[in-house]
Amino acid sequence: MRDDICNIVENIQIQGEYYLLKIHSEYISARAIPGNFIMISVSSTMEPLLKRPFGIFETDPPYIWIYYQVVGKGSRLVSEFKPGDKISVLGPLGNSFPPVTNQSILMIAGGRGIAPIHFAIKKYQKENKISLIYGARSKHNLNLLDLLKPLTLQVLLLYSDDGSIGKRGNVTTDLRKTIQKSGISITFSCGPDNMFKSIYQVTRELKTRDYASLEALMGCGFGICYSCVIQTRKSGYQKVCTDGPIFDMDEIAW
Amino acid sequence: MRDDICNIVENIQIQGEYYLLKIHSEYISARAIPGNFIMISVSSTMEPLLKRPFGIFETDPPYIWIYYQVVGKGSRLVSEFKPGDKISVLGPLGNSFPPVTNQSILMIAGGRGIAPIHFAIKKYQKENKISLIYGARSKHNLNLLDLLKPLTLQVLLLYSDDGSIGKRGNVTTDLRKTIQKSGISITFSCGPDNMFKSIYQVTRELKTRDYASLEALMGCGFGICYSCVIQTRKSGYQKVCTDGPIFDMDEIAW
Amino acid sequence: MVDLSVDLGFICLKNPVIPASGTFGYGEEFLPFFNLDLLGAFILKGIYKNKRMGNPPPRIQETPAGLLNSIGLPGPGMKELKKIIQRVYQSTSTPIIINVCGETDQEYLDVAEYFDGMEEVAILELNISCPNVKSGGRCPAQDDKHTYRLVKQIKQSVSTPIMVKLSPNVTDISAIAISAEEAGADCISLTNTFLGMALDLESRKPVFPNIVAGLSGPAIKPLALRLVWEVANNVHIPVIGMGGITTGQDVLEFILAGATAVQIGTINLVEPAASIRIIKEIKETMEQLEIANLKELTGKLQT
Amino acid sequence: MVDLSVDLGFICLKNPVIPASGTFGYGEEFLPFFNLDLLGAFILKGIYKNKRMGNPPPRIQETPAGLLNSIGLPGPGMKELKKIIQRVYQSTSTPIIINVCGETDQEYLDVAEYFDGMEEVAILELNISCPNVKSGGRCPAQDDKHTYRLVKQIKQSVSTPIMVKLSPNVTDISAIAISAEEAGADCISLTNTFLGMALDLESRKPVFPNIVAGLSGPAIKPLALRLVWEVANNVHIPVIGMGGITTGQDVLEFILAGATAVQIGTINLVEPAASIRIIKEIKETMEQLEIANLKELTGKLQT
Ligand SMILES: Cc1cc2nc3c(=O)[nH]c(=O)nc-3n(C[C@H](O)[C@H](O)[C@H](O)COP(=O)(O)OP(=O)(O)OC[C@H]3O[C@@H](n4cnc5c(N)ncnc54)[C@H](O)[C@@H]3O)c2cc1C
Ligand SMILES: Cc1cc2nc3c(=O)[nH]c(=O)nc-3n(C[C@H](O)[C@H](O)[C@H](O)COP(=O)(O)OP(=O)(O)OC[C@H]3O[C@@H](n4cnc5c(N)ncnc54)[C@H](O)[C@@H]3O)c2cc1C
Ligand SMILES: Cc1cc2nc3c(=O)[nH]c(=O)nc-3n(C[C@H](O)[C@H](O)[C@H](O)COP(=O)(O)O)c2cc1C
Ligand SMILES: Cc1cc2nc3c(=O)[nH]c(=O)nc-3n(C[C@H](O)[C@H](O)[C@H](O)COP(=O)(O)O)c2cc1C
Ligand code: FES
Ligand code: FES
Repeated sequence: MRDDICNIVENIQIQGEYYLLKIHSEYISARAIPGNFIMISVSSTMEPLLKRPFGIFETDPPYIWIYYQVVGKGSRLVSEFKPGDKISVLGPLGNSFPPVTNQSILMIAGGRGIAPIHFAIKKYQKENKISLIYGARSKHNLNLLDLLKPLTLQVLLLYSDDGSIGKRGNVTTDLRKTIQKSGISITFSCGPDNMFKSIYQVTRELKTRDYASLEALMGCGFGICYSCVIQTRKSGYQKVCTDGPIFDMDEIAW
Repeated sequence: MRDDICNIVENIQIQGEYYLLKIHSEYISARAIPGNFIMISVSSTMEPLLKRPFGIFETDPPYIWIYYQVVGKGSRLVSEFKPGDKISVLGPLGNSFPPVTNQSILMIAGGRGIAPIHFAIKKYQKENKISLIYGARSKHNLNLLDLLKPLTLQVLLLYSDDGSIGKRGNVTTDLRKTIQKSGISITFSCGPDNMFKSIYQVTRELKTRDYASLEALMGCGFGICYSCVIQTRKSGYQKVCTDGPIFDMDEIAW
Repeated sequence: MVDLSVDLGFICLKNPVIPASGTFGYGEEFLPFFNLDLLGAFILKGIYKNKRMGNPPPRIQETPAGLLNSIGLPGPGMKELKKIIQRVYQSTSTPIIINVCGETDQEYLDVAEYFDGMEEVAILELNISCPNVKSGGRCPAQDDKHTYRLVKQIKQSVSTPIMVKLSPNVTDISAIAISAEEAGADCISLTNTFLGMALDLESRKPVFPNIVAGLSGPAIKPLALRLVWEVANNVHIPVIGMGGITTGQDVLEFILAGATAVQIGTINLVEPAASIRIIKEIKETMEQLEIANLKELTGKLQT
Repeated sequence: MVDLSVDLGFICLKNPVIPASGTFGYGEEFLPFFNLDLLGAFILKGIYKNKRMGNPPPRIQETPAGLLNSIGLPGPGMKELKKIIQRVYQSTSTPIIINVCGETDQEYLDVAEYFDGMEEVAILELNISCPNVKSGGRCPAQDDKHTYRLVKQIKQSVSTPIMVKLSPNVTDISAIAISAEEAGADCISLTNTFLGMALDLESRKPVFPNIVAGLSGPAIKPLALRLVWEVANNVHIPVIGMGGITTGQDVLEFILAGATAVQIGTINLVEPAASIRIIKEIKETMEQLEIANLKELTGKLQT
């Protein structure tokens, strides 16, 4: 974990509010594992003050890639980064998905949730069979398909709320069937909160191990401010930044 | 006077901390007269909050040019503007140099003070004889010489504190002699405060009319905050933004 | 169509947006930017009995997302102001509010009485909270008894409605607000600037000859919102909220916290037409959130 | 060579930079970033007698150049903390300061006594100013008599030096500081966070379940500087200043205003090694301004 000034290498608008950001960081690119995230300072002034957390989409030493969505002030400022800009980046932060080999893993991503999932597929595909369910609001939000092509996927299911690409529906529409048909023993997911809840309804019932990459409002990202807590079943509040962002869904008090 | 979103067209580093900024503004370029200034918003966030005042270096409808020096946070942010950036610009603001025809005008500029002086020369050279005294700390600060070439100057005297260009000395070194030799009836000057004081010592004695373009900390630039005041001999505090920035030096309580 | 009008009881405003004293000159300065008729009301620069020079410069200093000022309330004195008001009144039908200042209780009274009953003047705002005037920055609004005494005396002498402007530099803002209410204030405005300071390391001197100065701007918004909420919960007269407002969203937050109307201060310096943009944003946000009128929102914070 | 050491009377610190409570975890979290020995001292997260969960999220909200927090002081309780201290003490020789919290006077006393005399503990900082704990945000530090009573009681019961941390949410900060001094405080720290608030328009609810929250960060620096200056002018014990410090220049301004040392808060969240950068900047600025030692600067504001 280090807080370094890093060079922006590329900042590519994929579609609409979705971007890929390439950052030069030997340190982070050499150490990051799937699930890890970084904190990026978005402004050289005092406003906004806090760094912003972003999952790692891919490492490609000495570079790392971030896949991000512009949702507010901070991410808009990130979208204005230009090659050559120098920004302060803290990382790698957080825990990772559990070590798994020789299994059928179902990856589930909603929207920008594809970031840690993409990184996880890259790392886990060598020693596991991977299936992916990827959902978005509409065609315009499902915009990484080209980048997914090189991945070795058993099954790739696409969903959009409006049916403009893949099936109409969301990532849980055929979840039960997919888990059962593809002999899935474990799921890794990332997406909005209500997605987690519906996934967990299925995985709990099927007793499929289920790991999720959660988001929370973060003040620091390295465990000192206690702002990013989530209620767990047995251990009270846990910090998403250092106890997570990956949690066994059985632990979370949904 | 209007507050508009304007396009940045060019932002050229002349040398070191000195830049020329080209802004698209039909409105201002059509109306600005020498001495006028604009207020530029330097950030899209709340920090820094205030716009910054800059004199108009030249109008070239639909464009205006600003010549600026990076001295702090706000001007550093201006230096990071890129073509295509949209910024909020208020102007034209302030008064102008007095109307003068068929006279020998001595223009005196120190450092970035060349901005309004350059504009004034452009406008006054048709109907007057113009001489220019231009001073800086060293060669590296006297960096607009190319832009001065097209101007019609009777006399051009350069000074630098270290003698690295022109004469060693400052703009007042040969001031008395120049005024007397060139039959100067009026001076227009812009530069640091102590420069004004030494010029005024000479012009007062020689009874040469003497107009200066002053700077002050400005909160608004259009006369509502009363932050930019300067003490005058007879009228108490006057506002540099609306009563100035050009003042008859006899009026100022130095 | 959303309804932006607000009712202060003694007067109805077409919308809740009121440019704040000291950040709107005498109104006229804004004529190049917009029609004053678009505003809910507007407040003129603070006025004393006699002409004042104000403080020696520097008078402002930027701080992170804020502005320190120690302008020192320069002004032409009340007689000159009367002429200005009569002139400004020609250009608009929007209610004009006078910001009444004083170094002594008597001076407040003299100024208030001087403008009382002028048809051009809708409300007298008593600026009992200017931190720059007395040494150390203390003001009547920092003492509930002084507030009561001063407001009562003025209320008994004038018929024009009065708005009492509070200082945030107190332990218990509600106690001061209640004193003002009990003394007869028709409404309360808050907050004036927070006491702050800036130093110059090189000269080892305070930036401002007056030592302390008043902090305004976005930096203080969360603090002002808390104060407005507390006061609105403790008085029955309308509260006019301010402090760091820069957007229509900010305005609606102050109203949700209990304000009936708001004042717009520092942002006027940065963006002359800020008030007009803000009115537009209020409308848009109300449409988006399906708020038909502002009364529906005022003080409806669910706690 | 400039001399950065400062003398609090009862202890000398190698430099004036002390990371503030609640923004520095238990110190250990910073070991990946720098050697704790480089600091003047450091303060652990606030501690109550028993384990506490803290407030339900959300616990923070950004504001212009500031941060609202309503963390609610979660912690493992004093017994667990003792173990942590003993562990942290192994990694550094820098003085460790405990931030003592309580919901009642008795709880403050219990916690203070529990840590009293531990060789690992250099100073007890009494956090009598946490705005989140009681409803409405009132705290002992908002009342001079309560401050006196509480500090006196603790001072009589412990031998470890005490630092009393004040709240800014008062009319007269000096009165509170003087009470703390008269009650036996060895030094005073200020300021804790300013009471603020944030609303969510859509749900019409306060952002924080606790309604109010505490504002920190650069936004409050001009306010904190004024408070520190006032207190330093009115007490004879050392003052430890804080509020929005982000640079070495800021530190020197607080010292010029009268602080003997400073605390570094919110910026630790944003930039883990901020304290180390700040120490470097202090040195550089001192060299530039030819200040040989900090005593030469403390309280030397020319007013
Ligand atoms: C561990 C982690 C990994 C993340 N990875 C990615 C990623 O790979 N790609 C991506 O696009 N986004 C990611 N996010 C979300 C991203 O951090 C937020 O979208 C971003 O911080 C919003 O900042 P803003 O200033 O643009 O939005 P704001 O203007 O601050 O707020 C806009 C919206 O975003 C929410 N939000 C604000 N800050 C955060 C925050 N720190 N965490 C979560 N939500 C927030 C707000 O509640 C609000 O609804 C991740 C968040 C976490 C905690
Ligand atoms: C009418 C007018 C015309 C000007 N024309 C030009 C010009 O053509 N080219 C140019 O380079 N500069 C010009 N200036 C000065 C320019 O406005 C300041 O250099 C700039 O505002 C500094 O901002 P900053 O944030 O970079 O500096 P800061 O970090 O705010 O301060 C750096 C230094 O600049 C001084 N300063 C800050 N703000 C102002 C201000 N508003 N006015 C004067 N000094 C200030 C400060 O006291 C400090 O010494 C003009 C100023 C005025 C009033
Ligand atoms: C430059 C300036 C001048 C001010 N002058 C006055 C004044 O004359 N009378 C007054 O009551 N308040 C005055 N104020 C305070 C504002 O009216 C307002 O209460 C304060 O700035 C907070 O609002 P804001 O954060 O929106 O600016 C002044 C503020 C500024 C910035
Ligand atoms: C996240 C957070 C947690 C805090 N926790 C504590 C605490 O436990 N005890 C305490 O006395 N102050 C606490 N504070 C207040 C700080 O110690 C400090 O007084 C305040 O933040 C002002 O300094 P700053 O502006 O440099 O942050 C906390 C502040 C923040 C931002
Ligand atoms: S973000 Fe600060 S503790 Fe998790
Ligand atoms: S800058 Fe505001 S009055 Fe001149």
